[in-house]
Amino acid sequence: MHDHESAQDNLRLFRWRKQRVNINKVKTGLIAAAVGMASLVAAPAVMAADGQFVGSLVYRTGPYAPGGIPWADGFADYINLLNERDGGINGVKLDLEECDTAYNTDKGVECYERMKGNGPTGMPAVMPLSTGVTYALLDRVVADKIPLITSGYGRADGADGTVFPYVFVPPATYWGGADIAINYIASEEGGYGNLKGKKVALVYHDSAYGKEPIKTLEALAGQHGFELSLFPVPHPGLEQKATWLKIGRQLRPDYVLMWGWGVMNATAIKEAAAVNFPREKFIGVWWSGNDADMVPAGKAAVGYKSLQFNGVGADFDVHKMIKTVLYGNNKGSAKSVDGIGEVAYNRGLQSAVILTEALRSAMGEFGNKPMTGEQVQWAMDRLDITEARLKDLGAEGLFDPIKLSCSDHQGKGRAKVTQWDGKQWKAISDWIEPNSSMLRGMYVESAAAYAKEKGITPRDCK
Amino acid sequence: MNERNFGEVILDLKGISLSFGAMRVLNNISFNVRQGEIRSIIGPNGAGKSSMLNVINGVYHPQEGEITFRGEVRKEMKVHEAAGFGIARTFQNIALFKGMSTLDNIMTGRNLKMKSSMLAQAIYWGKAQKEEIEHRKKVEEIIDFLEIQAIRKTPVGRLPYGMQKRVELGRALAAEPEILLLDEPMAGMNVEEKEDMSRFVLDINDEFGTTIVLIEHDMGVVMDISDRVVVLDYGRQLADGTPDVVRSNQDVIDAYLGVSH
Amino acid sequence: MRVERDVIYIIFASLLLMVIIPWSAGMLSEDIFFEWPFFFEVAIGGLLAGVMYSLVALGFVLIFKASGVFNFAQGAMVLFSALTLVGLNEMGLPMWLSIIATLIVMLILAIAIERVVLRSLVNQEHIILFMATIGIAYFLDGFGQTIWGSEVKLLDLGFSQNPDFYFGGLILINDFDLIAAGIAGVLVIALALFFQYTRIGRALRAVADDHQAALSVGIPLKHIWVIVWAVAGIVALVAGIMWGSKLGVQFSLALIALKALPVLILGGFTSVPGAIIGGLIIGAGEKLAEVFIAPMIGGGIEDWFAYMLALAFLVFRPQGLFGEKIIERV
Amino acid sequence: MFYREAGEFKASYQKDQAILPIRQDRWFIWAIIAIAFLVIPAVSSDYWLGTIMLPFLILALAALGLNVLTGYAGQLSLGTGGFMATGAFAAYKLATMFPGMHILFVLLFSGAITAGVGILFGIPSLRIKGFYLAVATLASQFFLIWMFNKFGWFTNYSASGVITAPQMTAIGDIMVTGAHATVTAKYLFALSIVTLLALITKNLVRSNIGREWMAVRDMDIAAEIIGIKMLPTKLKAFAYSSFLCGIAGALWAFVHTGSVEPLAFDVNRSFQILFMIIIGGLGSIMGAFLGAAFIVLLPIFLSNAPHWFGLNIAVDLISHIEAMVFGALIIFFLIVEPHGLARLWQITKEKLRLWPFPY
Repeated sequence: MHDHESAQDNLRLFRWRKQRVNINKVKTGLIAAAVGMASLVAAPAVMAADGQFVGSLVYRTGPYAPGGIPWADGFADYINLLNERDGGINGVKLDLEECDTAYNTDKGVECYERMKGNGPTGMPAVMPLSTGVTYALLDRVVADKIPLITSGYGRADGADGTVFPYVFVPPATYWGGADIAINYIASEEGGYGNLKGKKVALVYHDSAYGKEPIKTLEALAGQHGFELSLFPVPHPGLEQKATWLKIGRQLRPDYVLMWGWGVMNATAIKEAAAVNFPREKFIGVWWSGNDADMVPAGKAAVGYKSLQFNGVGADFDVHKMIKTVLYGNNKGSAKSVDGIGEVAYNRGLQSAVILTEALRSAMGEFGNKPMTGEQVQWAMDRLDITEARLKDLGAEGLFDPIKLSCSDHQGKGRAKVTQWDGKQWKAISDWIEPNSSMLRGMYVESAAAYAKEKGITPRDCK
Repeated sequence: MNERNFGEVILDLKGISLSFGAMRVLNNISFNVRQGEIRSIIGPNGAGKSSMLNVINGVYHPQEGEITFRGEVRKEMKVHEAAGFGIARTFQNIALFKGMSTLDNIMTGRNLKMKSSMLAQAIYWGKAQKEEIEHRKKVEEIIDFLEIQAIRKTPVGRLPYGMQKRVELGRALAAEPEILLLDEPMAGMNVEEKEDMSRFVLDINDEFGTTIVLIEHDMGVVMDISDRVVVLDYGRQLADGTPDVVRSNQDVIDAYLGVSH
Repeated sequence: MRVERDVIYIIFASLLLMVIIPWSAGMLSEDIFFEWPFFFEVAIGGLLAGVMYSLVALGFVLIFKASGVFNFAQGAMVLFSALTLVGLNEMGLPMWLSIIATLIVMLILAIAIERVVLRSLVNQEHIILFMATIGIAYFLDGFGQTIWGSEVKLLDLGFSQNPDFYFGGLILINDFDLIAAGIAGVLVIALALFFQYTRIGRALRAVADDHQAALSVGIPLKHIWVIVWAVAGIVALVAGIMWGSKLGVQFSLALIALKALPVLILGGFTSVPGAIIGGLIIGAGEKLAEVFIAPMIGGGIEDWFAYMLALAFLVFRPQGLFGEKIIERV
Repeated sequence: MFYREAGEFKASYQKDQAILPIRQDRWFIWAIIAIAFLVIPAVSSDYWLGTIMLPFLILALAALGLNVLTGYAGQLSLGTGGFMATGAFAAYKLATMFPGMHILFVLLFSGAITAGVGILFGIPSLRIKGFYLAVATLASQFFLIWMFNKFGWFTNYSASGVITAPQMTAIGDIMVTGAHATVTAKYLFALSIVTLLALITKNLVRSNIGREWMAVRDMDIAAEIIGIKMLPTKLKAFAYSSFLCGIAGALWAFVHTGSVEPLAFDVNRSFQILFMIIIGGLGSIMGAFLGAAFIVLLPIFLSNAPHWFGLNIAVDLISHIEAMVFGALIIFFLIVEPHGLARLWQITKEKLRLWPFPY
């Protein structure tokens, strides 16, 4: 680093003079910046006063934006639909504010902290949409009394409401997802009895998220006698040639499951094609089933399957409503009306439905005014979105009914299997219910270990 | 000056040869250094003078020859060991620590004498602090001696060339060496600066009794201050002796006047 | 190019180890499946993947060679060029025109970087310039997405993506990987010819060897910089096209820089052939390790293994296989 | 006029060797410390304290650690994230294996363990230098993260490989980790530790070891010739640097987030910390703090700015503009002062010393 040192002394002197000239300018700039930053103290932006504040952590930028954008659009569209069509919930207008996390944990925590006190009652619930942020918020939400709703991600043992009073994991968990995948394979093979001796491989993102299903799958492998092989893919998963040569050319499993994320998904599907592994025997979890992940895989993705905890398509009543009320009036969030109905979009819709239904039921108890996190937690503890209610919302068949209780923070945990036809997802199964009794035991056990480590006394749900 | 009495031979080099690949840099060089003398190595550019110093303080390891230091034949040693044997040096192209102040540069020269542990230094209380102050006193003496009080806290990168040379000398002195190797301490200086530097060299030799091995281009200076001179040319040793002897050596005259060999 | 003898030894030794270690692992461990056709399949797959890494590493090398800048923004440039290409194409420009337009954009970018950044930071320490390129990377990431959006885009060049069997049906190779390797090879040869036989190329080499000397020959340094950054931009575009048609054009493309770094230090920051040979060694090495070593220790070792492999080479050659020797003098 | 050393005479070397020989500087630092301990917790919201100050302090500590290694000892490293992860996981294992252990000892030992790991990965630095070393240190980054991810022992076999901090108290029954710790307690706890470690670091860099580090940085061969042994000196730098990074990682996991997965310390964290010290100023304690402030606060400032001006801009556009402005500002600051914010601060002081009569 000191190559030119000796020759530079003159230059340095010259530069030094130049700096002195610039200093004044810089100082002014620095003072301005300091004043600006100091005003952060007084910041938390004053929002339109009397509505219900809804804070939404989204990632419309960064490496995972392709999957994050449709979710954010779906969530925003549903909130806006309620505002435009019904004037909010029971006359209480919803003030939606987005905060972009770029799928970065630090930013996500900052977003949460910035928004948690906004509006007259603060944030009614937080949906961090990221494993990292979820973990970082576990302690905070308890202190802040704000429900943490993680739909299809986060801690699976959050299903145990006694240890995690503020964590909710409807409609499904990774452990449930793993069980559903095996359930589906069993039905393809003609029953659990035929699983014996079958080879199943799991390709997973080597992170907290990707490792979630392993314990469940190992338990199932023991139960049903199939052989489970694990293939971790280091983050971010741009290169998987070695993994797929092992799978496709050596192990030659009967099925491959995937817990992938972002660019890893498309790469895996392409590499599967490159070793001629049949896509029909390749099943991804819901986060490996975004439309955005199929696009770069192109033709290679045809036939590939994915679990989804919501229905697919854009033809439900709620979609039609959104098209007329919002997109008809140029108030839609997505770039074009074609974005409606992508699975990630529907997931955003579903999260919005869960939140707004909880708000509605909380208002039923506490009155028609903005709700606090604590009140929403009360409502989430007894959330009941029935088939009939879904029909009212125009989402019958799009979502599975959800019924939660003080101790059960997951619900039935059902999911569907869908298949990519080159243009869109097609549902190829009905709702599949996981083996609740086995999973329940696992949730309770894992939550108890967590409670012990953290010194938490589980609450009494009797 | 030549009547001075010197002590025993403390450094004896016999038949030193050094090559890099096919290039022979030093060829069968033999001379010795006596306690308390000023010993100069002269010769035209590329004669192998700096390589000679590098051999003495262990940067280069000669392929042939024997180095006896204080009566013991020296094994191949690591670079950092030379300082422990009491050999300090300055460099032809100044090798100061540019990001540090004059004071810190010279303090660094005392690193071998500082004994407090890392933990004590971290707490900076009691022993470590006392040690730091003791050495600071010593360093201030050197600063006074070299008349560089005014630039004590200046980063050396900002100092003019002549001053840097002086600081470098200070750093070498701080180690309280037995032998001080000076690699062209007066190169690029004006007459006045040269006089100052010559004075410092003589004073060091006089006051501290430090043995000095000097490389210098300026013949006048060399002949003035040296006790004995060895002359190198293209890796060969042309002459060795007192300035008078060397001055009258025919090979030396030829080499310096450019008579073709 | 003169290759030192120990470099050849090191390469041979590493090739030998790459065969012996998997083979003995297969013999010793029950978990590891070893058969020669499978070994070659993995090795060839690795070599082809390595070429794709080289493609990215090349961009780093060009800029480092000519200006001593470790260009952190190379990944961002790959993303930016690919985004621009696909964006223009989606706006209705035919592919060939989009490519030309993107090349012009990359040239403008090079000029802008020289004007705004490099000129003001001339003669600064390397780490300062490195930091400045980080600023460039942030700017390009934001700028590219502002204009072209963050959605994933399909880049289909119509190349076959099918696997085919070679060598009598024994070894399976993906067509796309072969094509990509071919294109990378052509690019490297073109660059080599450019450096060897054009006036500008010779000038660039002169700069690489000695800035002062280059100045005395009368080549304005700023032109040189614009040219290398533009050439690095072209290389980035090629890398962007190849990787983009593999992964889709999306933000994650910027992350491939991390796969190129071990290639870079293994080959040497200043050597074009080093980038290629480094890529081959890293590619083959990491794939073989993932297949034949990883099962013993848990899998997913590819990433750190590439870095460890490079580290092992550096212990023998601290300047990389073909890098300029670091000489210390006093 | 008011800021100058004239008129202050040092009666002893001890006074001259004080951390801040100039009286106004001393006042200034005491004022900062007083504000940090007393004023900020009193006036700040939880958001400001818990989301901005706390991560700022912890990342500044990590930056301090890296600055010892890179800024003082001249060894470029991109392994910071890995070392922070080591600290976090060591702290978790210690806290769960010995539930009664006081949090200060947990931090101390996790720092020590990280120092050991740092020494191990520092060995190649004897041969490998500059950017080669920087890239080579990525090996430790990727390896350590992989290791914590891979072996269940590190996470007590939790299904997801995530560690969560048990509830721990600092003094009496004041909690500093877990859900029931107040933000103020966490902040003050982190602040105390960071202040103490910054002081220790300052002591080291103004002592013999610090001079040895700088000598190795500025010219390693000359340093060796005056008797400084390369390997121990470099390894001490790696050890102490990792010690600080380890404690920073443990604080991050325990005090800041409460639960982390290894990916929280991925390579981006390493880059982030490196940016901090380059922007802040290599080889400067102050620089670590200024750099951390720049890298942590500026993006937050930028993403909040449109709000204050009442602009309603889509979040994605804000993010993109934020990245562009951030990048442009990095370049701007480097052009204005390549040696970092700390140098800028110093130059301002020099000007101030002459004010109002500059000539």
